[in-house]
Amino acid sequence: MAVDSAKLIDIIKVIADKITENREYLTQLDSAIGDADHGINMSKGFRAVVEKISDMGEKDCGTILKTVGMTLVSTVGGASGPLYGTAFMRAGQAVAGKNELDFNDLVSLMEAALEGIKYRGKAERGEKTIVDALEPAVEALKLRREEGLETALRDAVEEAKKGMEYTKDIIARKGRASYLGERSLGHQDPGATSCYIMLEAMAARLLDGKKS
Amino acid sequence: MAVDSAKLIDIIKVIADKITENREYLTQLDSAIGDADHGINMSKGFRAVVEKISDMGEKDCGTILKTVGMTLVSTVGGASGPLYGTAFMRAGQAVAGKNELDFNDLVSLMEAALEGIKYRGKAERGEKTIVDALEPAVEALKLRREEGLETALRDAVEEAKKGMEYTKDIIARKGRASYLGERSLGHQDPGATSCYIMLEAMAARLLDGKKS
Amino acid sequence: MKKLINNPETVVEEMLEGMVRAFPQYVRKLEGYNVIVRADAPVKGKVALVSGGGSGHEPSHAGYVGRGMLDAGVAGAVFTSPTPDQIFEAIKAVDGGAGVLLIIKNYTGDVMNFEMAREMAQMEGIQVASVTVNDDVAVENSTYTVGRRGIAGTVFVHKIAGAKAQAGGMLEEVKAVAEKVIKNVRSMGMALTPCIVPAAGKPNFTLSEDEMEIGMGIHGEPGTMRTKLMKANEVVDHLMSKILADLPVESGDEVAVMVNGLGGTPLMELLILNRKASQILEDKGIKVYRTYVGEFMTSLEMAGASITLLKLDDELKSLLDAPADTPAFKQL
Amino acid sequence: MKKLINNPETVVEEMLEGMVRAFPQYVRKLEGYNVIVRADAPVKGKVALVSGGGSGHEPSHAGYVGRGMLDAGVAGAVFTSPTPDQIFEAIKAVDGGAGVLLIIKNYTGDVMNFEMAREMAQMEGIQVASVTVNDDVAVENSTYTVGRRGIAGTVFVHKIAGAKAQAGGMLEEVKAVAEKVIKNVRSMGMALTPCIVPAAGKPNFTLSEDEMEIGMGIHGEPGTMRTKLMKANEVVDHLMSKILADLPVESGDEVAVMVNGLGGTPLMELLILNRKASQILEDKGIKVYRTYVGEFMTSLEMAGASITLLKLDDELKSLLDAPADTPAFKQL
Ligand SMILES: Nc1ncnc2c1ncn2[C@@H]1O[C@H](COP(=O)(O)OP(=O)(O)O)[C@@H](O)[C@H]1O
Ligand SMILES: Nc1ncnc2c1ncn2[C@@H]1O[C@H](COP(=O)(O)OP(=O)(O)O)[C@@H](O)[C@H]1O
Ligand SMILES: [Mg+2]
Ligand SMILES: [Mg+2]
Ligand SMILES: [Mg+2]
Ligand SMILES: [Mg+2]
Repeated sequence: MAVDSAKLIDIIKVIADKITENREYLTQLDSAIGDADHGINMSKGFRAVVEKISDMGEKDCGTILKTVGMTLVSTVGGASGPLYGTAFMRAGQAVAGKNELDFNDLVSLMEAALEGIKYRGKAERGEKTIVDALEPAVEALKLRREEGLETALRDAVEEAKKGMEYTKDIIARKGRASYLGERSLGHQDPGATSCYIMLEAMAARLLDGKKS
Repeated sequence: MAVDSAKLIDIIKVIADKITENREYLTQLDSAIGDADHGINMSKGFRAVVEKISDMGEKDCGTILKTVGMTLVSTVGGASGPLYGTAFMRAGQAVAGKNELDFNDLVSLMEAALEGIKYRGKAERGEKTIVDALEPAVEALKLRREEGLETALRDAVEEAKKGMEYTKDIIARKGRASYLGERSLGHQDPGATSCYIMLEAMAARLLDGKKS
Repeated sequence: MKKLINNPETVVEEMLEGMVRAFPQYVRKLEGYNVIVRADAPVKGKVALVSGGGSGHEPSHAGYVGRGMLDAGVAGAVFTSPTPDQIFEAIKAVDGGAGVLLIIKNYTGDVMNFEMAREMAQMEGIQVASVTVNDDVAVENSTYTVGRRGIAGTVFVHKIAGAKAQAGGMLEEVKAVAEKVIKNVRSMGMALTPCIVPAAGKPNFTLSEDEMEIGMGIHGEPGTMRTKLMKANEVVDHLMSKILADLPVESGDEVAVMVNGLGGTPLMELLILNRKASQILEDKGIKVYRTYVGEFMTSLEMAGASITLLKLDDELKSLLDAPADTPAFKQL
Repeated sequence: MKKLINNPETVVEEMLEGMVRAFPQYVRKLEGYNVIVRADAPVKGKVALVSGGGSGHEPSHAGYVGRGMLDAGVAGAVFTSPTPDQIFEAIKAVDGGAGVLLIIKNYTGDVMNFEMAREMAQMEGIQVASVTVNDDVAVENSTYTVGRRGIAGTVFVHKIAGAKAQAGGMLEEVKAVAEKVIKNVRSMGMALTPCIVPAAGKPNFTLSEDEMEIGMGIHGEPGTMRTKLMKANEVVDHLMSKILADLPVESGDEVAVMVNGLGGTPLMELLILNRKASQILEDKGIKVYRTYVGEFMTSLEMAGASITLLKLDDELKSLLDAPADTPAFKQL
């Protein structure tokens, strides 16, 4: 794998498209256990991101990722803005100055993103948040690192999906859904869902052309 | 005719009964061109009146009528409270100190009541108010005075009724209905209606036993 | 009917008790009467101001009782003028020897009840004057009618006449400045929804989901027109054009603005209305001297608003600026 | 959706413009940001207070910007926390060299966005402290959850910390007294109707004609129970018993009371609620030192109310008594 700035921008645009496609779906999930704005906030944020990074092809990958993070932070609002914003900013720091990313860089930036979210949100796995999708994905990526990009990435997406689905079975302990207590059971977490959607979009674009 | 204090109290109770019977009807008329409270206010007032005068049999007729007026004034509120209140208070002044009322007294007290309403409300005939029922009645009473109580009274009630019905054909110039302008056309005035109801009740009781 | 009440028959009494319990430093209630007076009434040597009307217009009128505004607020039944005996008690309780000014809103019932109370007080030798507020330009004023209704502009009469009295003005002077306000104040309102009088239990009229009523009175009296919903800016355009057609203001003049919510409209919307009102005045070169945005003269939980303009001169400005300290209107 | 607005996308900007046009003597807006600051900001040498949150809670937060309360109010989208860059601009604009206290309501989004803004400001060498208000007893507080929400009790934090800062308190002192308020304040709310976020165009939940929700949050978050309509007294009984179970007050103690309308409930009903709240406190021998009745922390046009109790000591009393002069909160 070799991702240069142009390709990175391309991947982020694909992520943005997927988030926009799922605007209603994410909002609907949030209306069950939150305040019905997750899809609205996220798509607003990624619309701004696409505008900001479209002509950043000359910049290094770290700068691009940091710009994504800062843009999300300043446009999304609510809980997901600072969370995803911090994730992208930390990811950018992890690959600061690089004009091309390899598989190892991908692992580092994903680790940094996860750390950023956990630092910002103080959530652990099992609390019905983004972490429930992201942490298993990052672990799979590290665990399968030896087996190469394709296997590792497919496994990571698979684990994210499982984590997202698992959020149906647990009680929310963090975020707005936690006020619901027991009543949050049975509902899939919007943030874990948007996280899965983003990972899947990224993987699909990275593996483009590879047989699935 | 000879009305002593006991009989006067009796007549007022009959009037009170009739107003209470027509509570919904009067309110409904007021809801079309006013604020839907005429029947409510009037029956509240007459309930208080009956309580106040029930054991005033020892008092003179003037005092009883003044008490009715003061009670209406302090319980009815809105426009009709001061109007009917003033009418009864003036009526009481007109027969102050008398223990028995004859036909001439009736005419004077009715004249005084009319004057009281016109003084208080500054309305002329044709403005869609109580005056449209009361003034023709008082005029008939005076005009037919020579022909005796029965004819005069029947005629007065007849004229009040005509006046009340006439209010349907005219535009309100006084009171809350006047804000409606043209749109007040076609609706019968609640105050003219309560006035007719009271006159009719009084006449019926005065002519009790007489062939109709 | 969704209301936080206990009993439709006792809303006024319970509300007044709630008020006295909330603001004992400002007001007390006359035992046996629905009358709220200044805690320190009567204020010796000061002209006393008595206002009042039906209940359901809170904070009008008792909310304006206090230093620099009213001495008494008389509360009738919901949307029904108080009776003369109540007003008479108020007059007696607040007269500090310098006379009493009655501030009446121009409704037949209010006018007659206050007038009777005045007669009663005068028979007892109390000096009483009165003014009648008629700021609502929604209603045609002609010699054939009872004239315009009194609505939110009344609050400016309370404020300015109250300041004059607080400053030691004589009864005639206080009355004169109240009349100056009345001459220079115009209002107009509109509603998105009706309201429910507790004793009635149901709305007196209906508006469908896409309708509004322009020129609405504060007791749900019909307005000048029923229209499809308009945007906030169009609503303001309409109200302001009616007001400005009636009030002789021109470029260079100064006005006070009141954007008044009718009870169910949130402050966010009132501020959006004020934005447009202020823009219109700016475009005409009329200077906004002070603005009041909030709930001053309501109709229970009705959604809607009114706009009031008061044309100012130096005297009115300095009285408007004077401090006031009442439960519902404070100015430092 | 019956609202006096022009465009759901621009309600916040238009509202803020309406506010600045109404109250230029108190506030100005930071160009390019949805931030309202004191007209005279930064006040040299004074600790500055910054509060904020989603819009739709008017007069919170910008309505409390002025002498004796806040230096800045940051307005997010309706019911959505403002972003760190907005908060950061507010901090920079009001820092008068004595440091800045952030007053945060305990919602995940608010906490994180304010925290990031604080990090940004600290990187620029500005001294920033923060407190988090969590007065809503409707939500269980346990180690497993994010803790209680912040609702109307926040206004007491604004008032008292604002008075301390105005009096020249140092950042640590202002923070300490804010924390004392937070420790001693409890609230709980209920709703009769939902509200409509303009951008959504429809209510986020429904309540039938005979239902109410007890323990409602200020963004329409679910409460502790949905019940049949209750009388005002029963509602107050319920809210007060939850509050008093959590707040350690006993006979002889003094409290401040706030009866807060959520936007669609008229003052008449709030006063009726206060009557009962005051009776309950009286029965328990708890003295009401001051009462506030009105709209302080709303949820758009939601019908409903919250009750807040603040347990007082001499320090809190004297700071509560201090004058304040802001568009929405004035005290002489
Ligand atoms: N402390 C946290 N850590 C990680 N994720 C969180 C945390 N709190 C909330 N979230 C995520 O944020 C999502 C909600 O985001 P969003 O609806 O945009 O914010 P808000 O709750 O402020 O409206 C939740 O579904 C959850 O996944
Ligand atoms: N100026 C007036 N003179 C005589 N009668 C009047 C006058 N104004 C109003 N009325 C009468 O009062 C009636 C309404 O009374 P009511 O509904 O009790 O008072 P309000 O209009 O204050 O609610 C009208 O139908 C009309 O007959
Ligand atoms: Mg959400
Ligand atoms: Mg009527
Ligand atoms: Mg009436
Ligand atoms: Mg949100």
